[in-house]
Amino acid sequence: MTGTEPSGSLLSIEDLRIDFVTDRGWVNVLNGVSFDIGKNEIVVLVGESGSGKTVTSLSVLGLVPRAHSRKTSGHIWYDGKDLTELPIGELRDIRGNEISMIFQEPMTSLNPAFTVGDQIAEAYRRHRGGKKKAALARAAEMLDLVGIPNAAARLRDYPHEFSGGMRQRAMIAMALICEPRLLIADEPTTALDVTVQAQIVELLIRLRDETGCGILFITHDLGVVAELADKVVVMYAGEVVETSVARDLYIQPKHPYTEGLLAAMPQQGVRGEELPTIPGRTPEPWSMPSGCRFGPRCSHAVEECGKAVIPLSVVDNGRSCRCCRSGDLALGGVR
Amino acid sequence: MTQNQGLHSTEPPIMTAGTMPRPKKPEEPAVRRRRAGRFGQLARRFAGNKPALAGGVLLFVILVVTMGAPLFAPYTPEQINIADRLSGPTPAHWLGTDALGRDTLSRLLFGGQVSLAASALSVAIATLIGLPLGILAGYVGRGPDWLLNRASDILMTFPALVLTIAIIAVVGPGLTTAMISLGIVYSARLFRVIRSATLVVRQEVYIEASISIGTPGRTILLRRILPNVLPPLLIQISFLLASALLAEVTISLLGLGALPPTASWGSMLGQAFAEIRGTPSLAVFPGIAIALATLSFNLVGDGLRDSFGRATRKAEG
Amino acid sequence: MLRLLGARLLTMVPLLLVVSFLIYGLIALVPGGPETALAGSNPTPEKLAMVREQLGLNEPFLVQYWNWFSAAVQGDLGKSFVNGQSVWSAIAGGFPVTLSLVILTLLIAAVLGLGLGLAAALRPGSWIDRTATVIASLFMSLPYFWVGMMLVLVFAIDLRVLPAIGYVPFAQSPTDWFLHLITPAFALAIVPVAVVARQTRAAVTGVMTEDYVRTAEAKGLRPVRLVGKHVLKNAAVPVVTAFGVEANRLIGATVVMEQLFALPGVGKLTYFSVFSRDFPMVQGILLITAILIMFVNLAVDLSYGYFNPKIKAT
Amino acid sequence: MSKRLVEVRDVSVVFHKKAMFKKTRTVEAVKSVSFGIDTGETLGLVGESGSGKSTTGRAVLKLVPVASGDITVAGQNLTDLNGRALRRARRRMQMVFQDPYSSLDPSATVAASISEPLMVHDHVSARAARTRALELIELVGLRASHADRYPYEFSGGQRQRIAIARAIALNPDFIVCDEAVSALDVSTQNQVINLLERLRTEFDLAYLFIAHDLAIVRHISHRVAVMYLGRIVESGPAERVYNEPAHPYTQALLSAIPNPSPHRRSERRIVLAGEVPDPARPPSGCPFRTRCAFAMDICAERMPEHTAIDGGGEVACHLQTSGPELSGAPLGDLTAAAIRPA
Repeated sequence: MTGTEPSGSLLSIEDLRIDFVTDRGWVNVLNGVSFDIGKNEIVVLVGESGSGKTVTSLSVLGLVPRAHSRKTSGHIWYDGKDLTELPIGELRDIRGNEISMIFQEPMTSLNPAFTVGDQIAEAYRRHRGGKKKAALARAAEMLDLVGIPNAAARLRDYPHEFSGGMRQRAMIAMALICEPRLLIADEPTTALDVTVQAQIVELLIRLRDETGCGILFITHDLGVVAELADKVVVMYAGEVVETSVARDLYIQPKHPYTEGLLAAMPQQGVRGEELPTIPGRTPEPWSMPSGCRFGPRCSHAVEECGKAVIPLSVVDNGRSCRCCRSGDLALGGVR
Repeated sequence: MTQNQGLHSTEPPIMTAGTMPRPKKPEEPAVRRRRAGRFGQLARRFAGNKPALAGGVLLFVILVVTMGAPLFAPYTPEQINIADRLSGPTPAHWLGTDALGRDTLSRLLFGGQVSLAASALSVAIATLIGLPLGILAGYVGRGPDWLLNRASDILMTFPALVLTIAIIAVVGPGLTTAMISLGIVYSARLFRVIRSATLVVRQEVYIEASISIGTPGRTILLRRILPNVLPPLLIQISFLLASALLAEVTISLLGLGALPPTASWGSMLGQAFAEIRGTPSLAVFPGIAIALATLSFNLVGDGLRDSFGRATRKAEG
Repeated sequence: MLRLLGARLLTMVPLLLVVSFLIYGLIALVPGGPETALAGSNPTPEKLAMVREQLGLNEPFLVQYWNWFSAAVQGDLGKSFVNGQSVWSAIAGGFPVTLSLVILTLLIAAVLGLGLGLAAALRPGSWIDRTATVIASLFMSLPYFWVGMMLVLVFAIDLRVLPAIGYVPFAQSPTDWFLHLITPAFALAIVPVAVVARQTRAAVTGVMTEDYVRTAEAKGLRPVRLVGKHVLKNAAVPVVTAFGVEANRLIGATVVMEQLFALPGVGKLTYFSVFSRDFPMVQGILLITAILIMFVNLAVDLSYGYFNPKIKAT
Repeated sequence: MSKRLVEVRDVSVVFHKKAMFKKTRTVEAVKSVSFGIDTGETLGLVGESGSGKSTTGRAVLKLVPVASGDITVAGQNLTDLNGRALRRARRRMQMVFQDPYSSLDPSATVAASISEPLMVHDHVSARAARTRALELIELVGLRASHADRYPYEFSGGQRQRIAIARAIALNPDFIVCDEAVSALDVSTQNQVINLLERLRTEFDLAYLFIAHDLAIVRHISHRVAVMYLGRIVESGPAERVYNEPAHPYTQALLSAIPNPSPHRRSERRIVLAGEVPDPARPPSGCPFRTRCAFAMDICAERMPEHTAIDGGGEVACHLQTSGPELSGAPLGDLTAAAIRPA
């Protein structure tokens, strides 16, 4: 298993707070997000709509639009540098080179006006330079690596000539062409069919083993990642509510929200019985409840939960949890 | 925004430069807003948009002063006064007089009636033809769609102005004929907008839902399609009004539309050009009037477009 | 690409047939018949009959049309009612003037419109964006012929730095050619500038929010390449469409502009022919205009295939 | 109970895609599909994109033209119904669509949307329709005060409740749920599933529940049919299909269900190579053969027949019928040896 000593970590997000400007003025969308990603480690960031997981992943590479957002505190440490304070030029040298990213919708994430080969090679030429021909040869190798048959010929295809699964493979090839140390995958399998989803997950595990890059995998589905994750970070309403080594989290969650998410997976339901639900819905950023943000939906809530702000505290064995009752609750994991 | 997301998307749309994180609407909006509805919401957004509001107010003022010309105009538009001819602005004639000594202000107010009514006429004709045919083509598809599309192709092979002038060559000059033919030419443009809006609406799942309920086609057209193609229709109408006004002015300027002694903004400009060396004010004021009226139509159109939001803009194609 | 071009040219043939038929059919609608235009102000029935005979109007309509159309295909558009000049040579004589005016106008529209739109799109919400939006709104609303008059008033009459009216061929003196055309071209360009600027701004800001632009950003591309490559090619389709629509509209607007500025182009010829009820000339002009516009539309359509390979595929 | 309500026999749906200057492409989206649903029963229809499951759901309601085959709902044969007669028949069968953001008219209030079927079929007064709409709104767990709001004011889960209220307004016998919960968050998804289950038992409804998420289908279906490239390849009681899948494709699909339990990490997962072929150019013979680990010569030659199997249901696979050395051998014993991880 993986140790996540700060010294050994590849990327370290520390107390990140981000606000967005909306019709209602500035609202807080990330509230003190902290976690580490170790070298060669797969960290899974889980949350439902509005949890802030995508904003977190985008902020690593500074892809949250600056005009409409502001950071009110926090750091993202990488290689001794704070990515949030790095001049944009230096950040661009890191993007797609040392840290790269793939996205949820393979259908729209490739530019329809250029060939697949051109777009993969472009990342390589941007960071490694050289002739276009050499970059294209390298792109063909990458397509082959991600399992696209007849790679050299398919370089000349346009994205619309690729199927969904192949486009996601092409995105992965593009992301890995400069041998990054960290790959951020934002819901890379959500838009794909189950069998293709399985292929992509297998591919990512294989590539991690072969290239040794760390992976930050963002998802809303705890099921997809059970066999992939080294560490799981659960987010709710802009906050990290629980971090844990994967196995422990599934067997014994510490936060009631994690427990609810695990129980809500349909695989967990008992036929003929009602499926467990979490009542209510995620609060909007402009109407956050005071105290624990999950409090109003929590079946274990006590009076104290509505009062003070609950900190993310270490519970045991490198796990942390944002719940004032984490000491006295015994929650159920997967069966 | 939300409907642009993929089927399984559970995260708000991603932001790149230029987009704003759009919050979902709250579950419990203020109590008084309940009955406001979609058009109430539109009105609120429109009123919150300063340029649009300014355009609306300007349009209102222009309509009031031109339609109330008999009340506001100091003279009748055809009253000749050779003694005072070609005077610049004076206390008696605030905006000066023309070559026959007629009062420019009075002619502007009455001429505005003529020009605005003419543009309204051609847009009304365009709507009467383009709206039903556009919905028909978009909803029924197949044969009628093919035929109507070819017909609009043919109409669109000519610049609107050239075709209108050619029709005038055949049937003779006159504002009404000119505006009717212009209306027919514009109907092709409106047809296209309505047709593509209908195509977009027809693909919507709620239309399929109505079909699956067993709702008759007529009811679907009236209750589901028509209300949802209104936004692009209104937007297009305000822009067409601006174009039609300009076309009226052009045709009258060329002496093919409003004929003397009737004042219209176009005929006034046409006569002014001959005197531009001596009395430039004759050309300046009608031009400003035309520009203000066009501006008000355009601002209202832009305001509607912004208020109806992104989904509508897509439907406009 | 060539196959597509050929196919598109083929579809133009039936359209052209229908359009030409309608153009010729227009004269059948003339009250009293087209012969009234040629027979003088108080024609005797004998005179009218004679003119009918001369013009071949006693033939069945379809035969008349076919005679006209087959001659037109061979480059013979008939003779003017007014001065007996060949319609074809009259149009050919005015064509360079009109073409000069249209091209100069489109150039101004391209440079100013694209520049303004792009500057606004790259800094949405900034003062550049707000200024550009205001300029575009104003330009959209100014009547172009009035702007022409005002420019003449200021630059030709008051300041005397530009010639007021008239035309000098390019071959004779490029400088004078330019000086005579710049005022009408600029006046004609204000609406296209506004339209192109708005389309460019809308298209570029739209493309900037696309997922693939974020992908390109995540690759570490610098802004020049990001916009110059990934954004512009995708934003081009609506902008090119706007150019096509404006080119179409411009051809109409030249009628007024050439009249105001005494430019001996096809626009002025159109105006004169309409006024003098010179039907063969009107027909010829309409036919040539329709063909020109079909080619402009074709060029616009073909460019879509280049800018968006997906369109080509379907 | 257990009265046959819906009978679908040999239904095919063919789409023609026209393109200028190109041959018209013919896609047989659904190929002689047959199934039945009893009163009060849920049939789960699963498959990946391009499998034709949604088209099948629409074909049953005759929302797409049916090329051949017979559809009977509640004793009425829909096959030759058209126009007014078809519209009338639709009061007994309704549909809930996938995307809650587009299945409600944005310009109509919630009450107006829900009353649409009442006004159309029962010609009730506006007032009576409203009273009924208010009842329905509360029945699906919303508040009557929501009636005059517009869809944009609601979350995805709430919109899906409104769509369900509209579907049950006329007390139908049968509802097609087309991916009705797949656009929702995990916790909301379960709320809607529970609502559907409650309504089913309360009103003795039958569902055709179309989904790509096998875990959900398992939870709510009595019987399951698996589609691949326009054909049903396996069907049967849910327990049998999930515990003893007979078709290699069903096995692969089931093994691809994300497994949340870290205890079972060691379990073999079948990762299918490649993707679903283009429906316009399906492979010869068995449609699955191009991705099947057991494909034999005969698979390329003939489409396998539907054969009844032990434990209930049918499967269309040569392994079950004419697989030479396999005949009679249960497929389960083979998997461990024969399946290679990709």
